[in-house]
Amino acid sequence: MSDKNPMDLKKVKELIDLMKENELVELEITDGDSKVHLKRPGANMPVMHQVPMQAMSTPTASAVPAEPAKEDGLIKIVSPIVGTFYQASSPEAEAYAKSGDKVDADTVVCIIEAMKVMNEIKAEVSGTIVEVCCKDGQAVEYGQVLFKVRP
Amino acid sequence: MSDKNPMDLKKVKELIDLMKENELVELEITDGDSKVHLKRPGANMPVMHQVPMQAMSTPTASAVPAEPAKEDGLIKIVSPIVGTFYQASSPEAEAYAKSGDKVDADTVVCIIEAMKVMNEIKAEVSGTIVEVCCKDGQAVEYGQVLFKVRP
Amino acid sequence: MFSRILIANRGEIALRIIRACHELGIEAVVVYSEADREASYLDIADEAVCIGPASPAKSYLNIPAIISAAEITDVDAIHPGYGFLAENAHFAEICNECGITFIGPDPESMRQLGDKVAAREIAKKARVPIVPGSEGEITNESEAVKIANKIGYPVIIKAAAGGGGRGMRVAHNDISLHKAFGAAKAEAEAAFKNGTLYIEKFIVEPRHVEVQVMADKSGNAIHFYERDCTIQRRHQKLIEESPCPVLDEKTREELCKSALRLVKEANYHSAATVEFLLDKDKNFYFIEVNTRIQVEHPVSELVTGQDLIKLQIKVAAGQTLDLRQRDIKHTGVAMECRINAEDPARGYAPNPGRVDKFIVPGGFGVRVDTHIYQGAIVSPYYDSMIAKLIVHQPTRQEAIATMKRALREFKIEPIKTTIPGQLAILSHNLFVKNQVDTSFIERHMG
Amino acid sequence: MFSRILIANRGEIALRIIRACHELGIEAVVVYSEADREASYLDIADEAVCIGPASPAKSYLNIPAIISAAEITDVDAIHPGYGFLAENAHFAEICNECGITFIGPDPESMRQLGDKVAAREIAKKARVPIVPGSEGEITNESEAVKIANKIGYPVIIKAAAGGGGRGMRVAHNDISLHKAFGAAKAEAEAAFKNGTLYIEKFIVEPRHVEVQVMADKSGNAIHFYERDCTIQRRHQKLIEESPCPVLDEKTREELCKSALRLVKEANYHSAATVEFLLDKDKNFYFIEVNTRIQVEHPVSELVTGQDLIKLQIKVAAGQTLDLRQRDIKHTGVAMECRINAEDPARGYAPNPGRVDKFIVPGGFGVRVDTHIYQGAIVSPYYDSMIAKLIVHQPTRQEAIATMKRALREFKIEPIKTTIPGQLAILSHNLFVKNQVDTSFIERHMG
Repeated sequence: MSDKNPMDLKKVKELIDLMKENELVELEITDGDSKVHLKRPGANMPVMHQVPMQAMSTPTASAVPAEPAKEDGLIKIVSPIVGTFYQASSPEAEAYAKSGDKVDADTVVCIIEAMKVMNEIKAEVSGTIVEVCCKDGQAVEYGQVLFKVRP
Repeated sequence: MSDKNPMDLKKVKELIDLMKENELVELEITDGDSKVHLKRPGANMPVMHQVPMQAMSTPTASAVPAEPAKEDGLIKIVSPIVGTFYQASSPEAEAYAKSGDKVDADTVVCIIEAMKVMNEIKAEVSGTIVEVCCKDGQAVEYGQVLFKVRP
Repeated sequence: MFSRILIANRGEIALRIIRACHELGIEAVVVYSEADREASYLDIADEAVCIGPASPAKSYLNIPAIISAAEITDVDAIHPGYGFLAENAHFAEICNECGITFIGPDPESMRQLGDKVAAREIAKKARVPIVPGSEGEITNESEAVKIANKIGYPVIIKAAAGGGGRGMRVAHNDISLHKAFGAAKAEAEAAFKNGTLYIEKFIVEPRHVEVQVMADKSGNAIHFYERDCTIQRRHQKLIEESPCPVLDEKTREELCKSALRLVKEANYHSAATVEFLLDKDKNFYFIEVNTRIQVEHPVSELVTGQDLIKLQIKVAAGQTLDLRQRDIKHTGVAMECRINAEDPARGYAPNPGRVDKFIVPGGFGVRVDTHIYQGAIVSPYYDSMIAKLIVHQPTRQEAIATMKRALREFKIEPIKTTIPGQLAILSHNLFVKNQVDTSFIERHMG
Repeated sequence: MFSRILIANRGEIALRIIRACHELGIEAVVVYSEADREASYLDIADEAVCIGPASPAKSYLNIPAIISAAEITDVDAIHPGYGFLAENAHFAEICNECGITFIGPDPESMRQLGDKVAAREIAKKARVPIVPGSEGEITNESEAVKIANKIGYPVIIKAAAGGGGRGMRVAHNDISLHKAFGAAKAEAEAAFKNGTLYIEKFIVEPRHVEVQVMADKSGNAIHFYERDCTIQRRHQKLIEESPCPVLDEKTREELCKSALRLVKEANYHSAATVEFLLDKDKNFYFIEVNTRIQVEHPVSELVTGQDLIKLQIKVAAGQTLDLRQRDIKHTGVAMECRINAEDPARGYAPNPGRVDKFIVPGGFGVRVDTHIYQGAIVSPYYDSMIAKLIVHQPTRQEAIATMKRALREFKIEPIKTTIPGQLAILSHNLFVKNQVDTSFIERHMG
């Protein structure tokens, strides 16, 4: 193709018209070291749906609540039982654990009432409470995050 | 293809017609350092349509019977109709096309009988038959490969 | 009985017919276009033949391709399903000429009943009440005006060869009638290559009620009671139910018997639906006969316990009906929602594409007919119906409750469907109280 | 009526109960273990509470967790489904103590009928035929031998607290009886912490037939005819059907009336299944009562058109049955296949895992109850049933045909299921001809 200049606009125009007439979306002509490559819209259509379904995250993944959340390096204290969350032993009493409090494994951080029984919940980790995730009297399910702790 | 000038618009037009007749969406012919590569949207595909590429290509991908098989660079002659494949005009007569025969676009390569009508099938491509893919009297469906041709 | 049947259709009805064939011990051959290459029912069929590209004209309406497919697969009958070639008398003739049984009526009765003017004549002979109107076709406007004034406005102009609402116009006075006449004629010519028009009294606030009939080739005909298809949008049915909730037993019996008289008068065999309009005063008027199995046939199957497709195949094979009318009992209430890939929020615009999530409802009283599966593609080439959800309960109230919970369970993502629209209808006071007519959607669901 | 119900179960029965609640306008709360976090029915429920890790002992059998969940979600009733806590009288008591209605019988009648020796006494009082055997428990082997010789060999030894075949032994003579006695006692103690045994005549080639009953708290009881569950593998039912194909009308009526007499004698309310053995000469013998709704209840729902879960909830709420026995009509034949994630080719070994392909059958006469969807994971922690396929047709032959085509349509990949095994049974000459007994699988399907 070296004898014919591929940059010859007239020739390229003709090719473009040809594409339009025939609704081509792509045209490529190579000859030795010469090459013409033309594209019209519609050539690259969106390729969606390549991600396998979300449903496939393994059901036990969420069953590892105490794993430190990568993004913030915090440890979560989760509820070991279903029940009602109480910050203190009585409405008058002071909260077992507030944001900023230092706790260790044996520190009681809250009470969860289940079937009229008050269950003291221990931190099981040591560090500083950075967030109390439940309100007083709130219902909590198994594995629900109660506190976030910075180790 | 060095003898046939790839920039020859007439040739390219012929290829495009071939694509349309056979509802090809893509055609690529490489010969030594010469190459022609053409793309059309899927047959009857509303270009403005928001159906993702995968969605549309699933039906049409299998609708590209004459796309050259990358591994062998052969072109497939496919059946344009449903019917019964016959290699010759009559049991005594000689086969229209055998392996090794040279054919061009207008060469009748076989007959397909549909509703008692004998339909002559033309090669629509030029080259050498390298394989006869159907047996005499075999039932063929739309798009079924009849012959393989080396361009 | 047949040993192999070719199904000249696609989608849920193709699958429905495959199921009936297999339950009868008959092999099922399906034809498909390239757009349906991935359809899961192709695997269930005993054989599948590609007959052409996506375009219906080149595949499912391609008579030579379908007949050739029937010949190379050596079938002894063809079931046309609904739509496509189901009411094409020419196709039925070709089948018969090729020695292949067309599972449907004779071409003659198909033509006769397909022509509304001729059908009215038969109805009159059979003493079936018809909408007062022009005796036969109308050639010019002045004639139209004369008749309109005789039967009284409002009147409706229809195309003799029409269907799906095309070529229909309503006129409330002489002036509007003049406009309507020309428009209807043009539309009819464009749509059906036949500008023949007729005119009749326009029934105000009607309900659409139809009777399901099955007739054998020995002259026996039985009915499967009525379906109420009043909930329509632009003449497209969205919800169908049986029984018609406003019919008294006496009217109901007259209605069903009228339908039987009509098909017998026409020497009809195979499945048929005789459509009527029911006015506020419970007068019913014959409109037309559908000479095919219909989309909504499962509604009648649930209330009677009878498989209509199996029966249709049996009578096509020449068997006499082994059921008497007294064997057909109507139990409880059945209701169907057609789930279409259309977006009710955007004027029911078609919404084809790939289905990434598809969870089908089930449980007590729920039947689902669908060819769609998770990963399937809803093709833009064909009609947008992707599933039929049909429920059966002892009472209408329970049927509505079951339909609502089933529609809520039905997960179809990401494409939009008619489900939200149907949930709205099912919760609408007028629907619950049976105070709807065929204009309900336009008036209250706009 | 209840406004909120907590469902203390999982899988298809949890979904089944949610559906019934919603059709009754009741809110449904489900509890779930971490293994079921992805279950699709959690989205359908009005509220879902995680009660523990995968292990059943820590979740679905964890009474404090379930009661706490009921308290924090403020429900007024708990439905236990089947299995897990459904027949745990202690749990029923706790519910009542907490002021939450247990949707099932009173703890007393549950205990009474749960104890086979006590149940036999009630059966005798109600003049219901029982299998001849020991009057009450047997303390030592010599006593066992005496009775065995009185009633004649073969005899079967059973654990009073037993179930699912554990603690059962058959003896054909004194020698084998000696061996069997010790083994059964040990097994019973291990399985039920209760070594109490009893002995009875072993019925040769019996069919397993059970009667579905529903009783309200005002002493009204009606039956929903019988189910035949003869096709079992190691006492696990694989196929159930109604009616029992070998019963004559007279025997059938006696059977159903016996069941009613028995539950009335026990002052029972809620759903119950009274199980019988039917011998070759069509004599039936009471075996036991299941004081829960059963897996196979849909079979009776299809032939009677009655929703048993809805009825069970209504009577638990104190409503009197608004149905009389004469309102319960038996129509056609229904059949159920339990689809388990087990490999018939490998001795029905459990085959849990992710479901990559899941296409559910549908169409005429087909009902599917399943909690599985494409992409779901069949958990190894719980029983392997992933779906119930139930069909309804006018005749048994048609029911078998529909079941076969539906099983062939059912695409479940890549996990192995019982479907090939069930297809083999449905095609087996003896099954088709009704010449099977409870040993059919072991004898002919090994």
